Amino acid sequence: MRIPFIVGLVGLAVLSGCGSGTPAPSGDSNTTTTPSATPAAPSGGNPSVIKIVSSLPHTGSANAQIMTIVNGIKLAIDEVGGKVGDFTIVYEAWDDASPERGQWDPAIESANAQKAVADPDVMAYIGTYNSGAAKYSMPILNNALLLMVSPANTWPGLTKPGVGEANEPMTYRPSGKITYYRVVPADDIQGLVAAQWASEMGCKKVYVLHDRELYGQGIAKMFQQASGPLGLEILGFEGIDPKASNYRSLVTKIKQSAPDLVYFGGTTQTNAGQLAKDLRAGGLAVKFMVPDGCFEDAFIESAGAANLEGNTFITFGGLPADKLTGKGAEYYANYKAKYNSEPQAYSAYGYESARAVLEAIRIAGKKDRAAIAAACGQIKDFDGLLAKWSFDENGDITTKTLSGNTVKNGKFEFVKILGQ
Amino acid sequence: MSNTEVLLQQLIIGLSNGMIIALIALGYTMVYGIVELINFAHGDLFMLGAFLALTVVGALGLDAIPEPALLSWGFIPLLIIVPLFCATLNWSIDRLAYRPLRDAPRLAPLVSAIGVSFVLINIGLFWGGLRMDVFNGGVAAASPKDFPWIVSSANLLGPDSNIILTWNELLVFAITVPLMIGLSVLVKFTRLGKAMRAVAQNPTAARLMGIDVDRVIGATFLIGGALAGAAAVVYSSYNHTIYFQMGFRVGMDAFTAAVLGGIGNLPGALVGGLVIGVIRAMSDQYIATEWTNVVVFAILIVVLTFRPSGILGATVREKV
Amino acid sequence: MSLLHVDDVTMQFGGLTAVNKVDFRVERGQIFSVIGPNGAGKTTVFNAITGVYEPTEGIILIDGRPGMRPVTPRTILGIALVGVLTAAGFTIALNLESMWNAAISANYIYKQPFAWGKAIGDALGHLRSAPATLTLLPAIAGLLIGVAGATSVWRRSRRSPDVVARQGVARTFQNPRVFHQMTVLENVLVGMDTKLRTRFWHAACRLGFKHEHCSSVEKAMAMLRFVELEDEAGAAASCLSYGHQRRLEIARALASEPKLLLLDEPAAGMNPSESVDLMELIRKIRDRGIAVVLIEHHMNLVMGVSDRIAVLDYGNKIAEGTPDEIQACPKVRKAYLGTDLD
Amino acid sequence: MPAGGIRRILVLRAGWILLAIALVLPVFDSFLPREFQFAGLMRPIFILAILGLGLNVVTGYTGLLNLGLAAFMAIGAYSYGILTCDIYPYQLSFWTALPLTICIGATAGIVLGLPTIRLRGDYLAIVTLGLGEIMQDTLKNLDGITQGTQGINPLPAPRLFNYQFSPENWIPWYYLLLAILAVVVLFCRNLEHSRVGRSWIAIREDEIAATCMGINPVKVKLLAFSVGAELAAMSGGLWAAYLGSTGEPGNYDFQISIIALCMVIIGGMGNISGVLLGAVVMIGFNSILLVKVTTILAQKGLIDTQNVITVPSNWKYMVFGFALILTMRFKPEGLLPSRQIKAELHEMDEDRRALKKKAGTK
Amino acid sequence: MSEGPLLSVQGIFAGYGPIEALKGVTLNVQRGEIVTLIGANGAGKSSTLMCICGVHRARKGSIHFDGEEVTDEKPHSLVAKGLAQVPEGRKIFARMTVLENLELGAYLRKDVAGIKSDLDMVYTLFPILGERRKQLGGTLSGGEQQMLAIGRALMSKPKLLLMDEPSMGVAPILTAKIFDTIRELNKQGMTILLVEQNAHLALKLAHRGYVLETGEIVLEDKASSLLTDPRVKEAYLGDED
Repeated sequence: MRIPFIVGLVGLAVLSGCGSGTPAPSGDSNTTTTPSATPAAPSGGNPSVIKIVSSLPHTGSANAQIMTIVNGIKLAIDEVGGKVGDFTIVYEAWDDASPERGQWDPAIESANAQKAVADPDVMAYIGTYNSGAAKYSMPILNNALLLMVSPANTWPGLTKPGVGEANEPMTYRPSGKITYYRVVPADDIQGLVAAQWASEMGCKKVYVLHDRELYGQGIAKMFQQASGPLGLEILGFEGIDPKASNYRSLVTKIKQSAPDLVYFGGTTQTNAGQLAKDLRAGGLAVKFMVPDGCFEDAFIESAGAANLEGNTFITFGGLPADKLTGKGAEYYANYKAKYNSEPQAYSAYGYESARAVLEAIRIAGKKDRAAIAAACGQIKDFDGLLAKWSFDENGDITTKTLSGNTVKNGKFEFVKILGQ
Repeated sequence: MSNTEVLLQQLIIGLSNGMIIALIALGYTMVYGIVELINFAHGDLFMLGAFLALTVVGALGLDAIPEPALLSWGFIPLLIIVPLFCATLNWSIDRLAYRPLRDAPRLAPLVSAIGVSFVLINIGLFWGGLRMDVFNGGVAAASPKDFPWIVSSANLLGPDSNIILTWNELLVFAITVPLMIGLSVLVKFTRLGKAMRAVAQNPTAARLMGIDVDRVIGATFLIGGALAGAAAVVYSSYNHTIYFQMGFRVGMDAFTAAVLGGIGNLPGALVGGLVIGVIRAMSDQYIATEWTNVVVFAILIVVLTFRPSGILGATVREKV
Repeated sequence: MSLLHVDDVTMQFGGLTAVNKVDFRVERGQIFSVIGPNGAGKTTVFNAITGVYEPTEGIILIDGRPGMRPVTPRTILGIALVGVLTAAGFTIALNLESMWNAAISANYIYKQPFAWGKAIGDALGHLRSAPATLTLLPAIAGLLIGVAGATSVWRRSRRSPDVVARQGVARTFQNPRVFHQMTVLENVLVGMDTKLRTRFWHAACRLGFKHEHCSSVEKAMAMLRFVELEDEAGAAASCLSYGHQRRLEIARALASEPKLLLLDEPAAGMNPSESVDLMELIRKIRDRGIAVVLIEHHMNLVMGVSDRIAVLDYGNKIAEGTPDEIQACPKVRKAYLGTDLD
Repeated sequence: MPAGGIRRILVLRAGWILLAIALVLPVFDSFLPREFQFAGLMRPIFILAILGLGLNVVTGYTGLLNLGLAAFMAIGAYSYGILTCDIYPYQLSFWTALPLTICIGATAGIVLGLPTIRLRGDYLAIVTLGLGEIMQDTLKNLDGITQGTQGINPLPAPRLFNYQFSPENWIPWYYLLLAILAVVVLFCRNLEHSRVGRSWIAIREDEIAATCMGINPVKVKLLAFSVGAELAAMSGGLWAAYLGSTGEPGNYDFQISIIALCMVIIGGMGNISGVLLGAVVMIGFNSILLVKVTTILAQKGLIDTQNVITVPSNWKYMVFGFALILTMRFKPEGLLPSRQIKAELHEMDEDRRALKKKAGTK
Repeated sequence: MSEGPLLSVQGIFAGYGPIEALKGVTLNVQRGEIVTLIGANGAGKSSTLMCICGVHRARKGSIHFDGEEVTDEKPHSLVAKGLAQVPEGRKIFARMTVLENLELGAYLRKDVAGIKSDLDMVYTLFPILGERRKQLGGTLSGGEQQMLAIGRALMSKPKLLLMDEPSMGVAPILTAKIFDTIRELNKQGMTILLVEQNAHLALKLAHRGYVLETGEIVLEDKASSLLTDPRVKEAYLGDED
């Protein structure tokens, strides 16, 4: 009785590695790889197949958003018929979240990066969703000169020197080459634009809150830094507990200092909805501004449309899907036709990053990691969703189009284009 | 706002939050008192109660009422259905996951409770994916859900008052206080209450008195579950946001309250809950929001240094 | 000086007096019995002697010393140290971030050499210039909480059985309390704990560990032989019968080489012939120079083995004397033995 | 009883069997088709097994329920990060920083244990649980020191003689971590069979009886608590070195403590081989099996993005939860029988050897 | 009501884990008699009682009570059928008052008047309990607790009273009093199964006796015969006289 049980469980754990299915084409074992300054890409694989993988958190709270990003990527690949030149493009969506985290997991993200490096067919890595996750995979992928394009990372330090920590971004580029690109404007731009917008609306005194997460705290700091020169008075800068059941005490404290606007650097998942509600319930009828982490339907759902109506402002590093023109409008129509649903905010960036990858493969014209990564940097005046864009010397997209949105009748409503 | 007004307002907020915490803490403390199990699943049971409450609100169309009356009639079905559901669920969990482990090593039911907690969290996730309007068609299953106002949010002290006191706060007290009194009466004076105390003190002797111990423990889980259900209704209508992972934090606050007051002690749970609620409010106001959790636990540690059995807990003298 | 002094000891539990002004003395090498009806407070007296309970009033001296941690300069120093450390901890905790900024962030330039001296100076300078609310206030609060907390914690653990045990008092329990998950041999080795010198790192790295281990195992085996349990040495203690568990408890207690051994109803659950063996064992223990205090209901055993007997009733000592005196005492006969001793 | 022999070997020699399997695993693994290779994923198991062994000292041996072990892991990771990262002036190497990390962990264990260690069972549980939660808050709030949610990176990988470990090549990592784990196992085993381990177990079994034998319960518990903290800090430091980053403070949350607790209890309380097996089962299940299943299902296209129920990763909690419940239902004392069974088999090898030696000399 | 013994135990086996505590115990108790079960500690006396009252489950064998098979019944239904036990070590609810303890004895009864009169009966039997009815059970002395335990068992109006070591740890003077009470109860018609360490006292009191050794009944006879049986004398009575 005892033995079969133990053996069974151990067997289960062992078998987990074996799984079932057809064996993949065999190649050299990666056990022979020797570490050296120059990357040694694993050889083998199928010469006519190029694999693109994405590493995004499929579990947990961001799931709905992620699914539309994956759909966006698939849409871009389908549009080229799954082929670039002679190469067949294969796409795999990897998950970098774990069940016990409920969000991205550092161990899994770095395992994903290592897995991608070890697979000779993988030529591009789309991800990550969270800037924190990118910090794990970037050095690993960079060392292998594997192209990485992020549809959602906004932490400025990932690409821009002098904004983040002292050792950023060099620390993510052990090979010295740039292999990481992103198709979204970074938070320093969004923070600045948000502060400008607040000032334009006539606000003088601002209370800044953040969720003490990488994204939220970062953007709140950018907002704070931009406020000074614009003459906005910062009444307070405080981190909230995203798991608290309500913020009424905090709202009472804010009320005492009588601000014109409350800025919250945070996301739907870090309780932006609850904060909005408590501001209203606490009788604080001020403007409430949030960044693009809240630019998803879930924000309105969780805050209750009535609590946001009219005095909530959301900045977003792009245009809402239905405001797109040209190439963007085409994407929007195709997406709706194919998936029979509305894309969420970041879906367009999933689509855009996949297109950037395909373009890089086209320019390189061969199945070679270093060549493809270098080719991506050469993308210039690309016909993007918003406008023509290029990658700058840091790997950042050149478009700086942001939109200001508000909530009307329970839906996001586009107000104006910011930062132009 | 004057400083006195701020203090008063924070007291109101702290006591309301504390009452809700206390209501959940009662569930912990009752179960702990009788089977010495930290019921990790209790917070998640509470979470499912909140999801059921939202489902009922959706099914009854309560969310469609634009400006709710003083006390919406919808409250009554909520207060019946949700506790009933939580009580049944809690009882079933005990029956299936804990009862077989009564004679097992002490930590086995604890791990089982953690397992149950995971299962409940997962059910909560799926529940959030229900294709109902209140769940927004289930597209974003994991996102926080808005719980509509079913009680008037008008300020009872008049629209110009700086201090806000609404039916929501009063309702917290109006539901919690009678429940606590009722519970004390039940434990002190009824036949079931006596049986519960007997089982807590000496299960074997209780058995020899003709008390069906399993049934009494089941009844304790039933009552604890019902309290969690009531707390879920009160919490949802007071805070208006529910999400599938909220059980852990709320449960931890409640368990801290139970320990602070002295675990196994019913008035202790109330005192612990109120103390924690008020400390939270005061720390938010006078220290800093980001340090509030640290302040709460620092105070817990200091209190336990001086009173190792909690504020109202009796010193247990081990029989040698 | 007697080995054990129990002077006017009173124990109260929540208003109920379990033991009321009990006093007796036990001399070296004596077998002393405490008898009395259940609930008369015999076990409570044992618990007071061994430090499990703290007597409400009265003095207990073992070899002339009270069975609790003494207030030494070290204790006071320790409490003061905790206070000072808490004060320092509070102050530093409140200023940690700004001190770090002043010392490290301000002085360290990425990948440049770092001036440690200046950094420390800056940190202290920062602390000196900080407002009193951030330095003095937490320091005073920390000192108060630290000293009060340490005193409260120390006071609670002042009278602890381990202090008494280290003074040479060992005991057994009314219901045998052996360590079930250990082997019989390990149980005895636990009893020897106070005599062993192995330190943590020695144990972890097995430095000079073998020698002591072997000699202690040898001693433990001798103890087991003494109580005739050596055949069970490798068995799990939980597998022993009730009577064997009692003997194991005695072996474990003897392993600590006590001056005084307290036996709490050692014959409970034994039949008359086993009781006779036990009587023999108790005498053998006495012959090793160990004084024995006995709680027992088996009158034959008590009368046969004791040098002196004290009788408790409702927490009061009603008589003390030799077995013959006790049997003759009318008060005892009335309260305890019953008028016809059959 | 023919199965008795096998059972006996399994019980008594489980540690050696596991070690032998672990040594040859990379070789075996290299024969598997690439997409089914898993030995590289074993490294987190080694690191978390150290955490499990730490908890085994606190909870398994001494019986103190510590639900906040993640706090000490965080202390370890951040100490290692601050001591090694080049944005701080310390910049120590792996081999200096790791022992320092361990010392910091042990000190933290003593400081935090001092006021709380006397609390009885479940009070200690809630205090440690709270500790685990506020440690995340503290690390986030002190962002001037810890970089808050940025995490400290990059952290240098160890260098052994002239060999530089790197994330791309997992084999040296595998053996390094295996070697460290083996040392920790040896350390725990030595303690278990010494005076120290005996006093821990005695305190767990019967605190009053143990104290009456002269064991100072506070000292003994505090020692166990700080050894647990020390091992947790060690695993935190290794974790940070392995990932090259401390990660966010939020990564060291209750889930980590729970996984450690489940390892200890599912494996078998107070039994080193049990904890190792528990680590293999828990982490293997969690980070290898579930991940592989999800990938396979995703490849088969069985995922409907619009329906929460059809996404396999959404079932992870459910599977995990039921696995815990069912294991407790059918093997409440853990997968590997504990010391108790060993004792019943009359095989406390340590004492027995000593006994034999005595018999020989006489 | 059926004829035959009130309680009949047929060849029960029981144990804890691998240890077999009972190996085929068979005994009968007729209405109105006092039967005693004597034996050394660990012989299985308490295990037998625990099996009879359903707290412990028998692996094999059958138990009949009042003509009904009750082998697999739960303790509470056995109490309802008229079986009460005075457990070893008394097992008083220490943090409840004497009155509450007695009320719990009548937990399954619904007849308010009957409970009232039985309460008076217990108070007359043990006047000290009446005096201390508001006191917490834990504050009573050992002998008083034993009385409370007996009183509590009587409150369920049992047909058969199982008593486990009523003399254990009680002063000799109180032992005599308690045994007098048992005799008195029996005279009023109560059937009693008494498990006792003190074989001498027990055999003097009982009508019949069984001797239990390592889980088996080795002797069964009239109590008076057992008292003079040389084997019993040697093993259990020793030099008591």
